[in-house]
Amino acid sequence: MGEIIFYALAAVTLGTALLTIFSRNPIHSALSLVVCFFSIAGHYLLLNAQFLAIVHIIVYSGAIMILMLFTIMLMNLNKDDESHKPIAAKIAATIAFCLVGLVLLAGLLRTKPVVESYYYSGEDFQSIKVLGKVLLNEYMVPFEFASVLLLVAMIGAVLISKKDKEKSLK
Amino acid sequence: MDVTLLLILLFIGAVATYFSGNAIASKVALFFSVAALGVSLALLNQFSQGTDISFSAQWIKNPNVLFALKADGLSIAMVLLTTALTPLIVLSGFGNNFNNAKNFYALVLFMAFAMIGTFLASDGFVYYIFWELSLIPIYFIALIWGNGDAEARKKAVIKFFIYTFAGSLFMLAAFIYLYQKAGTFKWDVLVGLDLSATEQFWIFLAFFLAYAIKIPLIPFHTWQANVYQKAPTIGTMLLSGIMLKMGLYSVLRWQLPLAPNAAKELQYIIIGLALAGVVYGSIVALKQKDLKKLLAYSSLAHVGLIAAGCYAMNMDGLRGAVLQMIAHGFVIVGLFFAAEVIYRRYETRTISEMGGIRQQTPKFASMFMILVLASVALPGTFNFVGEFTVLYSLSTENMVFAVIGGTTIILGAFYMLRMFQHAMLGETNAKMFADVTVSEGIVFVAIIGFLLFFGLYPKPIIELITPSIQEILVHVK
Amino acid sequence: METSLVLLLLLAPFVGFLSNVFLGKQFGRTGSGVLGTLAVVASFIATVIFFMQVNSTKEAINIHLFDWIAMGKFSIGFDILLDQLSLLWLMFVTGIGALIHLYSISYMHDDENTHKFFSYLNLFVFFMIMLVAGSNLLIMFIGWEGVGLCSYLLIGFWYKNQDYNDAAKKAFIMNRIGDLGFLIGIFIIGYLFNTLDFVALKQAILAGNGTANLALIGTAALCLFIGASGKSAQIPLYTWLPDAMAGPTPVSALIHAATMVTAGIFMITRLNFLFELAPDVKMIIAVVGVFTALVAAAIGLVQNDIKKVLAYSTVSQLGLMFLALGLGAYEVAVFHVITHAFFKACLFLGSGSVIHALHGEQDMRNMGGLRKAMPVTFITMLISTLAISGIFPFAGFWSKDEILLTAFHGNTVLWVLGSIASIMTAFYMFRLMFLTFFGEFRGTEEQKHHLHESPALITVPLIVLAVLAAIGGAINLPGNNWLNHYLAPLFKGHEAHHLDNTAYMLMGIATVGALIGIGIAYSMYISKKQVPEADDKVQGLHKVLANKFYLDEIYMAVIVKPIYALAKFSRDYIEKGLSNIVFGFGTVADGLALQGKKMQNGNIGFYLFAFVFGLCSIVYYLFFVR
Amino acid sequence: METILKEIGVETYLYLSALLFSIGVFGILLRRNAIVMFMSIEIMLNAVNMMLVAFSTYHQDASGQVFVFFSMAVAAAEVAVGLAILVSIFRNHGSVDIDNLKNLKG
Repeated sequence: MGEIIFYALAAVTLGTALLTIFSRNPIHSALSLVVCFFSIAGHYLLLNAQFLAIVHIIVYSGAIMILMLFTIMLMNLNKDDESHKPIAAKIAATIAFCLVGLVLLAGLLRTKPVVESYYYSGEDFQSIKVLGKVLLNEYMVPFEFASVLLLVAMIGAVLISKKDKEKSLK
Repeated sequence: MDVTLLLILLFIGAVATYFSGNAIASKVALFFSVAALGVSLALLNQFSQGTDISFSAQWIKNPNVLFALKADGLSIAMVLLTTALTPLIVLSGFGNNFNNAKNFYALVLFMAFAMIGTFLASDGFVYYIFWELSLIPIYFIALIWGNGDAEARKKAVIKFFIYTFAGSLFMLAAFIYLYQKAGTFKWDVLVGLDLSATEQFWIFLAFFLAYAIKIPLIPFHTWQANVYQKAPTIGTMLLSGIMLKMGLYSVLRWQLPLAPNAAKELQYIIIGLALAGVVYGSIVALKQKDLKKLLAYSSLAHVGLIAAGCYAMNMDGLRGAVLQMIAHGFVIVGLFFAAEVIYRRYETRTISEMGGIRQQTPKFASMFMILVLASVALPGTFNFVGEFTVLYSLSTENMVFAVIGGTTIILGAFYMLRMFQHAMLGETNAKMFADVTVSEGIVFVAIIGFLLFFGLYPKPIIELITPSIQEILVHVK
Repeated sequence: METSLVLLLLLAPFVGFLSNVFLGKQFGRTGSGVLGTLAVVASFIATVIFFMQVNSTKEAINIHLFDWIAMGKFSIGFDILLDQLSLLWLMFVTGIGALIHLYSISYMHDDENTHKFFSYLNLFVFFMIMLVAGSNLLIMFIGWEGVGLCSYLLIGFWYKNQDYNDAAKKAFIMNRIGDLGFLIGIFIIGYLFNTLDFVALKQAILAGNGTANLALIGTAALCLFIGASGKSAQIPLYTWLPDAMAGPTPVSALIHAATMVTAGIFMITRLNFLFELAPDVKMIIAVVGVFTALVAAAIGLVQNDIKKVLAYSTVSQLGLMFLALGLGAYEVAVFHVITHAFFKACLFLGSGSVIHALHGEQDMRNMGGLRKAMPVTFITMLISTLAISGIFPFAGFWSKDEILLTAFHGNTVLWVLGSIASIMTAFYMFRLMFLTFFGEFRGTEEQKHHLHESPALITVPLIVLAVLAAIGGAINLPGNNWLNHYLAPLFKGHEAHHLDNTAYMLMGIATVGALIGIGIAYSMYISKKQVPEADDKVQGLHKVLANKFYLDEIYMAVIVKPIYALAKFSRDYIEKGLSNIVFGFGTVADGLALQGKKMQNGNIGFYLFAFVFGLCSIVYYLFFVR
Repeated sequence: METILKEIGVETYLYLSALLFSIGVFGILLRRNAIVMFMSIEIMLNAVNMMLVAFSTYHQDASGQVFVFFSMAVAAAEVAVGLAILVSIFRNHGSVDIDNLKNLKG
């Protein structure tokens, strides 16, 4: 049962990811990506990481993708206006794809002996309760830093996207 | 009292000169340089009575660096060379008006400070710092107060700086490697290291590059003539009189004891290179039109011989090299000063534009003549003592070396007398040539007196340097 | 006592030098001359005292003044050795030196730098004393170079004339070529024997220490001979001596005839024990000597400058002395050195007197008939000329005859060549006499008007020297052989030749030869009243001789010009090339930077590709290589 | 609670995330629209996140998930700033085509 769900989800994940990069229209890319993210959230659920799955949907599918869609619309990019890349770039991209895939897969294949020895102890380690404890005890300082980071990112984003006054006067 | 006093005094002197006014800067500098000479003589006195005047203190814990200054006969001789020449060099500037004289003289004193540090340091790290420190003042002296076209000067001086600096980096690498092995930079420990043949070879080469550029040996000499020509005469004096000796001294102090086997292995090649420099420098000097350039090439020839003596690696070679270093330091300063004296009056350094000066100032002509004769190592001058000893040591290594090195006797006389003839003799020059001033006369007389006195009685210097050379030879053998 | 007297001997001329340098102007022209003369006279007196002492005690005086240079295996002291040889040399150095100083007071009276002249002369005497009295090779070398320096200063005394300066420079540099040989010789000796002291050296050699390596000893001897041939003007280094006549005439008399040029002979005599170990080198010395004698005499035949004739004559006579040295007859060479010093000094001073009278005219074609105007000069020069030509009973006869006798016993070819040289000597010397003093005066009216005999200060030294030239042979007459006995302690049992029939026959041949030379000269210049042609009209062999076998030109073309060319080439090309190599490093770095700049082309795709590639490499390394 | 790992093993997740990562790389090199490139980056980030979660489950250790949490925070910040930059670029250049952005050229 789980196996079937996994392969279905995996197919969705890869397919939408490919759609994302191949779609002409950025809007279509973004929508494919949303689907992709949802399928990844499904993977998280399969892996029993319910909290992360929820956070993932909220952050990625909710916040980030909405932001992107807004940006695309703001820029009026919803039409298919991207000119073709030179053929050399395409070849380079393909080569890079193959190379990375090959290396990573080959690398991961070598790790197989270690990976096989999985057993399940039944201990609770990923409920919201446990995660909250870990996050606010062991990872207290990074957690606070993450909040600072988000604040700074917010301010930075506002500042950067602000219109240059002098320029607009011209 | 120990040798740090000397360093402190010169450093204070540099600072004091910098904060004095432009008008009195030269006098302040002279005061401090004379004081340094006095202190160094007092130190010599203490040393000869057997007092230990070395200094050592922990400076940096990690890496393990000692601020160690060791004063043995060799170091003291070189320090005395520096402190004796510095007042003369400062005094020789009295006839010039430098812009921002306080900066200029402060740099001169600072340079003396750095060079003395180089001669005294017995910790590789401290040594390296002083070694590079001495490069900075001369860079500015040549760049700011030099003569000739500013662009050409900049090019020559920057070439000099980068060239010597790049060479020194290899030395630094060698020191770091040695530190890895020994855990300290201390001279005594480093020379006691048991290095394999390969290690010695590379360490020798790393040091060699630094020193070959500094000394300079051919074919690493290309910075020399241009910088000598472009630098103000005081800078040229500092460079040729003392700074070259830093390279030669370092060969004796660091390179040979650290890598004796490699030195023996490469001995013939390097002596060959040095002697090629003797012949080549002499021949190029023959056809120089610029007086300072001619002297630069003569310097190339002379230091080639000194270097050959160093690498002969026997008692006579090392001792002769040290004697010749001191003698050459004095004579080349005198000769460059003579060039400057002519320049002050004729505003030219081109030999063909001079001539007939002897009639106008017989005194100056006589003094110049004596310096020329000392430079060609006429017996009775100090240079002869050194040159004879060096050539003798070469002859005990291989007679061919002595013959090739001996050509300096002929070629040296050739270019120096040719220069003298065209610069000083001939029909009386139409241009006015004022007689030498008092300060100029003092410089000349001091240098000539030194050369003649020790030419006849070199025993004190020989006795001063011999024990430390023996100590070095122990490590070499 | 001895030490202070030695100091007087050594330092009197030096004090004279110093006081003339610093105070000469205050003394005035005569004053500085008198001072200089007195200084040398003081040395002469000291020498005489020592001479008497050594002559009676037969023991050399060795005085240690102070330590000079310390070498690794031996040290060199500043020592003075006064033995028979050095005292003999000092006798005529200071004696003739004093006379020439005296002469110069008058001769140089009109020069603006008289005090300088005397200071240089004093300095020369000082160095010459060092050369002769030094007890080791290095002290000798001080003197050796020092006299070279004084020679340089005095040849270029009239420094406003660049030709004179060239001559001075040439003399110094050619001497230095020899000096290098000398130095190498010193090195080998030091290396072999670990001493440079003459006495110790002699003991070592006689004891057989360090004499195993005969080849090296031979090399040392050869190098020393090169040194000697530089100083004593032998082939191939003789060309500086005729040019050295640019100096004032007293200088030519003192330095370039009587004293300095004999330094080479002194050195070889001093080291005779060493040369005895190198028979091949002795042979070379003899051959070089005789060829120098011949070549110089041949050139002397056609010279027209009165001083040049004398200069070539000096070279030729020195050649004869080297012939004697090469044959091992050191005392004979010494004998000829002494007699030669007498008559050659006299001849130079006489020619100086003539030149003085003619206000600087040196060309014999413009002289003639001076016999009546300058009788003292004429008589004294005639005596000296007879002496140099080897006419009985003048000094030159005895000494030259001994050389030829030795040559005859040694090698007949050498004897024949030596005899030819000596016949030529008789010819050109009488040619000089006839052209100068006989016939009609050929100069300008103005000169004729001013013709006069020189003052007493000039004639007195001439007379003294002429007397010595006449009777000087007495010191070593056959049968008496005082000189041989006096010098005997120095040499390894060299028997004087007995006066047998061969000796008488050779004397006869030599005299007849000399008379033939004189006869030819008489018939050419007195009977036929010939006057040498102008320089541009001479042809054939005559032209070759007049141009001194083109040796100067050959040296110029073969040695000097190539060195200059090399110097120019090095300056213009090699230096630039080396400089460009250094700059080349900079250029390469610059070029690399430019290439690197191109990689930063702003194409993000390219960056990313490089990034991915790097990433893959790292992963590959981490997983597959390590 | 049983997880999927019992059935398929963690290595399948590794292959999946490797492929997803490669697709991200492919996209970033293939496209010249800066926003699509951004999306590719997000794909790559998520590939890594997925692997982290898989391993976290595998090792039964919460740290991996905490790490993913932080990674998401960083991604959010990155997207915010990045998009702001893109907007600003678009304003100045009128496009987000990276081939037109060559100011970094040396």
